[in-house]
Amino acid sequence: MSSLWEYANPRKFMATSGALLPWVSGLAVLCLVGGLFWGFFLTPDDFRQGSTVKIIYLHVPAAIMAINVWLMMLVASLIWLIRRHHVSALAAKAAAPVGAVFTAIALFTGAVWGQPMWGTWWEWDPRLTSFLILFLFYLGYIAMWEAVENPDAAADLTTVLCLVGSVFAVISRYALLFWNQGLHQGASLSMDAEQNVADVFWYPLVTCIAGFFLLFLALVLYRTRTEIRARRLRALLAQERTA
Amino acid sequence: MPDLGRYATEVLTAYGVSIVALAALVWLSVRQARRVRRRLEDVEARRRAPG
Amino acid sequence: MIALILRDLRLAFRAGGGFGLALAFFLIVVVLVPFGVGPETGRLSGIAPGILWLGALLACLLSLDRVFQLDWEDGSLELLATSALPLETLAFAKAIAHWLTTGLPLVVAAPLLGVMLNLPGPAYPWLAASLAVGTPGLSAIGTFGAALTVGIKRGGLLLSLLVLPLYVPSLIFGAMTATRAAEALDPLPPLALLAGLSLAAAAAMPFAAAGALRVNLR
Amino acid sequence: MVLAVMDLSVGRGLVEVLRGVSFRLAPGAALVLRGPNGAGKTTLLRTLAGLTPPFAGRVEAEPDSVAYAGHADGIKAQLTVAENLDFWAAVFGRDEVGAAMDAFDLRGLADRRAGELSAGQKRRLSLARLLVAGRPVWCLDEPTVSLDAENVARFAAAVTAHLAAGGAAVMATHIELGIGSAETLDVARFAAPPPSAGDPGADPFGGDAPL
Repeated sequence: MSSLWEYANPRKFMATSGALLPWVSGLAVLCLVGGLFWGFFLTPDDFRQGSTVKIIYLHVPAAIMAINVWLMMLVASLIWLIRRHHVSALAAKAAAPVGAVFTAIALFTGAVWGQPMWGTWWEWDPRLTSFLILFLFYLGYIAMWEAVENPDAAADLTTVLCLVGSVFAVISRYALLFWNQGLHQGASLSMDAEQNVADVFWYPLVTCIAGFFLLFLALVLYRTRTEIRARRLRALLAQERTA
Repeated sequence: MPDLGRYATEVLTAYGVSIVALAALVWLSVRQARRVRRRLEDVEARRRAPG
Repeated sequence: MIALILRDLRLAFRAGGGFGLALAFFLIVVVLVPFGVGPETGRLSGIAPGILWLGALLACLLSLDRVFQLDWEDGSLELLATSALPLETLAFAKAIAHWLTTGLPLVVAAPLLGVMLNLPGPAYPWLAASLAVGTPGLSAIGTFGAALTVGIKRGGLLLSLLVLPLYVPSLIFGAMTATRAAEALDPLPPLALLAGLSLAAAAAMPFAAAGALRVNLR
Repeated sequence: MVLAVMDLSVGRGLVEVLRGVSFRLAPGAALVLRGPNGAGKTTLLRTLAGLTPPFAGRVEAEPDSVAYAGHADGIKAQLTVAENLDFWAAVFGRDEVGAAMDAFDLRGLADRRAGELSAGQKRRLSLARLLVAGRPVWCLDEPTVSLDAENVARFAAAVTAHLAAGGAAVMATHIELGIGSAETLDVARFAAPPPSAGDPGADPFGGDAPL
């Protein structure tokens, strides 16, 4: 065990991730099923929001992970940029669809929650709109990977895109606050879990957040393994053509 | 089944769609993984075979 | 760098150069809006700043895929890359040329089209100012998008997908400047933010664009 | 020495094409690259010009000393011949285009739009740019494509003059130019062997052992 960078070696990564994957997946299923079951069946309704409060067990973890997946892609892209570790670039590629689905879930549950609370399916609230823009960034990022033939060039181009996109995501966030002060402000409607959610909702929520995180980890490991195999397949086919 | 009151449709839709989306993501990942793995095994076998 | 800008301007004005296409597109978008939302002048004047900004933004987007694609197809881009001109300067010059051929005409045309949408009187100078300040930012950001997608077959659609989310802050600040002026509120804060955004984009984007070009040329 | 290449490995995309290429060009020297299609002549020239990064090895040349001419002419159809040359002169920081026009007999075409030129005339315009660029090392990829015998002779004369003035040239070409001092390099000799695990620049996913 010499250094963390050892895991950037494809073979080493395959061995380690293969050993980890069953545990991570098992734990993810346990936390996710347990947390959602707990939240859905065993918690009371909120006195103002009624049963819609149960949506937070999906909405809040998905929203937290939507942002964190992008941050993980940013870090992985930077590692590729600085140290040229191929596995890092492939992990960023593998994470993007997961992040896009999480963002879509956060958006959808947010809209469904908003319907009874605000009386409209879609409210151009700054926070919800930021997630819409984040979703567009995910789509652009995925499309960029698909469009470029050479995998190293694709990794470089998506890295630049991810860097620029991150800066613009932050700028957009503040531009949107400026644009519309938002409906998320009322305390009892707030989605800020830490401040406003009682313990009885808090524990299942934390379990669900852990579940979403572990699911993300499992999916990224699994999908990165696929991407590594796809790269090897590509390399071998290229060798067969030149031989 | 807990009593969801008058928001039953909203809550059930949110859970239903989210779970379907996660399941679809997992299913697509698994399908793609299997496909790539099978093709890679074919090529590796071809490499090991003499000639 | 000046030579490059002059050449791009000359190419744009020659037959088939595409100068005026963006302007015509802008005109058509603005003319189509009343067909969609109805002819009441009150409603039109309320949404006029947004429509004009959105039209300008789409017109800007329309001409972006020509920024590097033509030079890439005929080999000029490779030759420029081997010249003493740094790719950063090249990207900056391209952004300036794009603004001169697309953004500047839009700035001039927007107040005229504002009349058709019944834009309130006090908003005219602020609309022109916001476009004058904002469109260079759009050109700089768009040049980066064009650099990312140069060499990709049918990259135009991808270019739109990549660039449009990046245009969100400019659109918000730009349209808000004109809207606030129309509503007799202080339009200066969003205009200042827009100016900051454009300056930052003009300063930083050529480097990102040059990085993308370097990858696409190898 | 205007160009020195040391143990250079070059490739297209992720595939290494040539390995261990080494040569040195003194002022006045010319090197003709030969080899079948796809052997890697274009890739080598692009690497020498600094467009494609090498897999391994070094290219040593003065900064901004290489002029590259590829398959594409880099000519704007809407501009006249003179405008095209003036533009490239400005890009390379020079203002003299008359000599280049004379060398490739373009005076009569100066005010024609480049889009109206024949393929051979376009090629002459593209080669005239080399003189306009005024750089000591020429890297030329099939420079004589679509030139007739008379213009091939003009091109050979331009190269000879360039060499006599202390320049150097690397050319991929199939025809005999009749430049006395030119040496020939068969790139097929340097064809990269099938990749194995320890190669520098080899695809890290292409090793022998399965994953």
